[in-house]
Amino acid sequence: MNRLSREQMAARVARDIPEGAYVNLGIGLPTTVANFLPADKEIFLQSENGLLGMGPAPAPGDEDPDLINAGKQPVTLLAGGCYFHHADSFAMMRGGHLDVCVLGAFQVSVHGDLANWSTGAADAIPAVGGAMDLAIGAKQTYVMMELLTKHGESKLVPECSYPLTGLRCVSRVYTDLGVFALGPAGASVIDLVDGVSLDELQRLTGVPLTMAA
Amino acid sequence: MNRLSREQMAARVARDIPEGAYVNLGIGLPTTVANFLPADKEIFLQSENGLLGMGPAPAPGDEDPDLINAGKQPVTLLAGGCYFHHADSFAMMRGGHLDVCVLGAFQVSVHGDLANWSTGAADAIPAVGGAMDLAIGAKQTYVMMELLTKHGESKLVPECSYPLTGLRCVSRVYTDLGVFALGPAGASVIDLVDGVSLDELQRLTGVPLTMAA
Amino acid sequence: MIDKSVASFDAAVADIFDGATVMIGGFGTAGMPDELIDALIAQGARELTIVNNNAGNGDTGLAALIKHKRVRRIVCSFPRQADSQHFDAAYRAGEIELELVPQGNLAARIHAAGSGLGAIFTPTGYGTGLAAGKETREIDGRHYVLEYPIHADYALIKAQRGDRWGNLVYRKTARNFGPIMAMAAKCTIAQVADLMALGELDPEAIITPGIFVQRVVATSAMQETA
Amino acid sequence: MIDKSVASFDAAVADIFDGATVMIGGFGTAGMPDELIDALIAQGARELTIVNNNAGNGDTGLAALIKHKRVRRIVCSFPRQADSQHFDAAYRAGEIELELVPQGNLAARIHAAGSGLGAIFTPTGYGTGLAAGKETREIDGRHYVLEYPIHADYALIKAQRGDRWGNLVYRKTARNFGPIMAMAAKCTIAQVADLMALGELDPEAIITPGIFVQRVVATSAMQETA
Repeated sequence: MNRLSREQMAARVARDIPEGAYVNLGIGLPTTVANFLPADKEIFLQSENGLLGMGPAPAPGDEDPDLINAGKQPVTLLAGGCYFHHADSFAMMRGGHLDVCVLGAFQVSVHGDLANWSTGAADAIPAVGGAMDLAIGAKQTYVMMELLTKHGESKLVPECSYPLTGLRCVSRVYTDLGVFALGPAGASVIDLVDGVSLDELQRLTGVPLTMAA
Repeated sequence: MNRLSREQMAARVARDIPEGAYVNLGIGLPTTVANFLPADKEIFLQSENGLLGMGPAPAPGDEDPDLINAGKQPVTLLAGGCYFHHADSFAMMRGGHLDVCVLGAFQVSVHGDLANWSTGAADAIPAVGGAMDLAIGAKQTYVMMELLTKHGESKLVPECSYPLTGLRCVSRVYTDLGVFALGPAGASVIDLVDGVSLDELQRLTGVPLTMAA
Repeated sequence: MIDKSVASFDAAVADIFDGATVMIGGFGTAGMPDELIDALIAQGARELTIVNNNAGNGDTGLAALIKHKRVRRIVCSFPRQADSQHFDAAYRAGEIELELVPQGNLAARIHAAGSGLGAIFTPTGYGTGLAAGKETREIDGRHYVLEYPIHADYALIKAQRGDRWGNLVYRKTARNFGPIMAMAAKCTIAQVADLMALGELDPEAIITPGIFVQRVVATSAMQETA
Repeated sequence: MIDKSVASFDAAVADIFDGATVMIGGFGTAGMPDELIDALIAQGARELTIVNNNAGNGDTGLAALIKHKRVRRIVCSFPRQADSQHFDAAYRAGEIELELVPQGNLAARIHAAGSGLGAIFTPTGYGTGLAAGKETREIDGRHYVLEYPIHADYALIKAQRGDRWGNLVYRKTARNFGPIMAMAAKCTIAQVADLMALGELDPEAIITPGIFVQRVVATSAMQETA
């Protein structure tokens, strides 16, 4: 079965981000979307810890411990970027000022419920960070994940069994096996990966799917 | 009967403001308190329209229409002063960060209720500005007023008949005929003006008064 | 390339529609975006709801908008002033509706809108006529009134310098409501004295990040788009 | 003359009492006031409630405070990290209580405390386990959770430059929680790299006005009180 690589997934997400968009890329896989944003388009990256206009990683040796992203990795600031405090940063999210945020997920329901902060394991130390704010704050919340777990179970589900991050907040899911639009009417398929049919996707996920209009 | 002049009242209020205090002086008579703050003490004046460290009026010709106080008069900024937006300015008040605010009043009740924004006249255009925020925000709200109306009625009253600005918020009243402390137990007299007895004050105000401890 | 600068005041306000809610920056005349308001008057939108601290001074700016009978409703803290004659006349004639809001609640409600809060419990106004009929609650021994956010379709604000990404810095007390109105409006239009090249504004000192600003117009007729 | 500068870190934290609630600035290690925390460890206060975004990294700063068993309770958004071993051990041993708060609610609750609000309706966390048992309300078709302010006895924060009136500016993303924690604590203690003479900080670019800061300590041993 054909699958998109992680780089191909990141490139696919990047293709849907228009010039001028204000975007927050979550920790982990979503962060790699930045590598595929076209250099000739101006897209504004926000980081929850208080910067807008985030640039690429600095050259080795130029790291500044006071200039980091939400994943605590060193970054740079573009000309035209700026700094602000945490209340202002989350006002940007919660107030609906971000156009897009891209998050990873453990599970997403066909109606757009998101579970990405906890597996609910009894002995785990919980940690939520900005996930809940991001999930419900941006105008569009996109999820980027492999469609199946290592055990072959679909992470696109009728209802999430893991603890929820947000209700009815995800509008699109980018996976290695296809791109899905979610909403009150359930899931529809925007992109099929070459060689993967709608029937095959439906069999793999076990959820009702239609092709998006 | 001896009465303090307006200048004497302002000087009397100024005497009770300690060095280092953060102070908001209301529009009108309270503004004149600034003229009597001792030059050798550093006292921080805040203006609701977004400045802290307000200095005196500029020299004629040096007025800047972008540098005004709450009364929309030209002012200056001291070295060490700063500017901020309206939400931050009122967070300073509402959050209890100001030590003292001084306001004028139509009426104050012996328990500290304040009426200073409206006479309740049916045909008046109402306007409240920052009065309600100031009244309840500062650690200490002082009122500065003449004790009697032009018709000889006491403005220190058992209960306010004018529309309220704030409940139980005034701790002290500076008048031309004496200085009063207010609280749950009612009004007590801190200062008598020379030649005005407690009995005389009680007769003029019609409210029960004791000497403050 | 993203360039939020607009070549003229007329173009900047062209799509403001009849019945829109428009926040207008300024405390008295400090920070009032006179040129944008003049363009709005020329544009002709009517039945506006205006959010401002005051209700106009003299004959210019917001006062002129009221004089031209474009305002159906005004939300403000301090309408009555020595030179608020145009508002006073319209109000007495019953042509304009007034929602009077304590100044700090006005700021907090605008800020709440920009921050995505659904409502806030504020102590200001508790027990007064301006809280009549509103929900109240005692929390930790203090009394609060429940107040709701104030959103707007447009904000017209005045800043000192801006750039093509919409970053803004202000001048002295003309800052006042600008930064929070920019957060609370769907479309924020800023007039600036100077349009700077990208990167010329100190990133540590930008007061309004460009995300909150949709259009920038330079007052200088000689403006160059950076 | 008002001089909020304090000659030593030890003197700055001397009165922090057992059981105090202490906000500590920083996002990870950016903005963490290590020297103030070291002084607090040396000072010996115990049973502290700590408010921070994280729960310590590595062996320094907040992690060291936890390692020394001074923390009874922590309010944070993201305790679990690759190098949060001291928190992890204390948590698993049942020695430390955790209140987990979504990061934006943490910021908003701190800001609400500093701003004198009694409570706020926030959309974050609605329908999730972190809102379990909390009051909710639908407002204009959206669901919100009622959250209460987080106040503190002390805030320990790190800034880049300060002056004797307590005005502060920060450096890059080390700003993070500093400005809002300064607003929410009864006593805010800021460590700064440089103590400037009064008036040297640009009044347009001061991020934390001195009213929110009670003590300033310069990291430089050569500090001069301006």
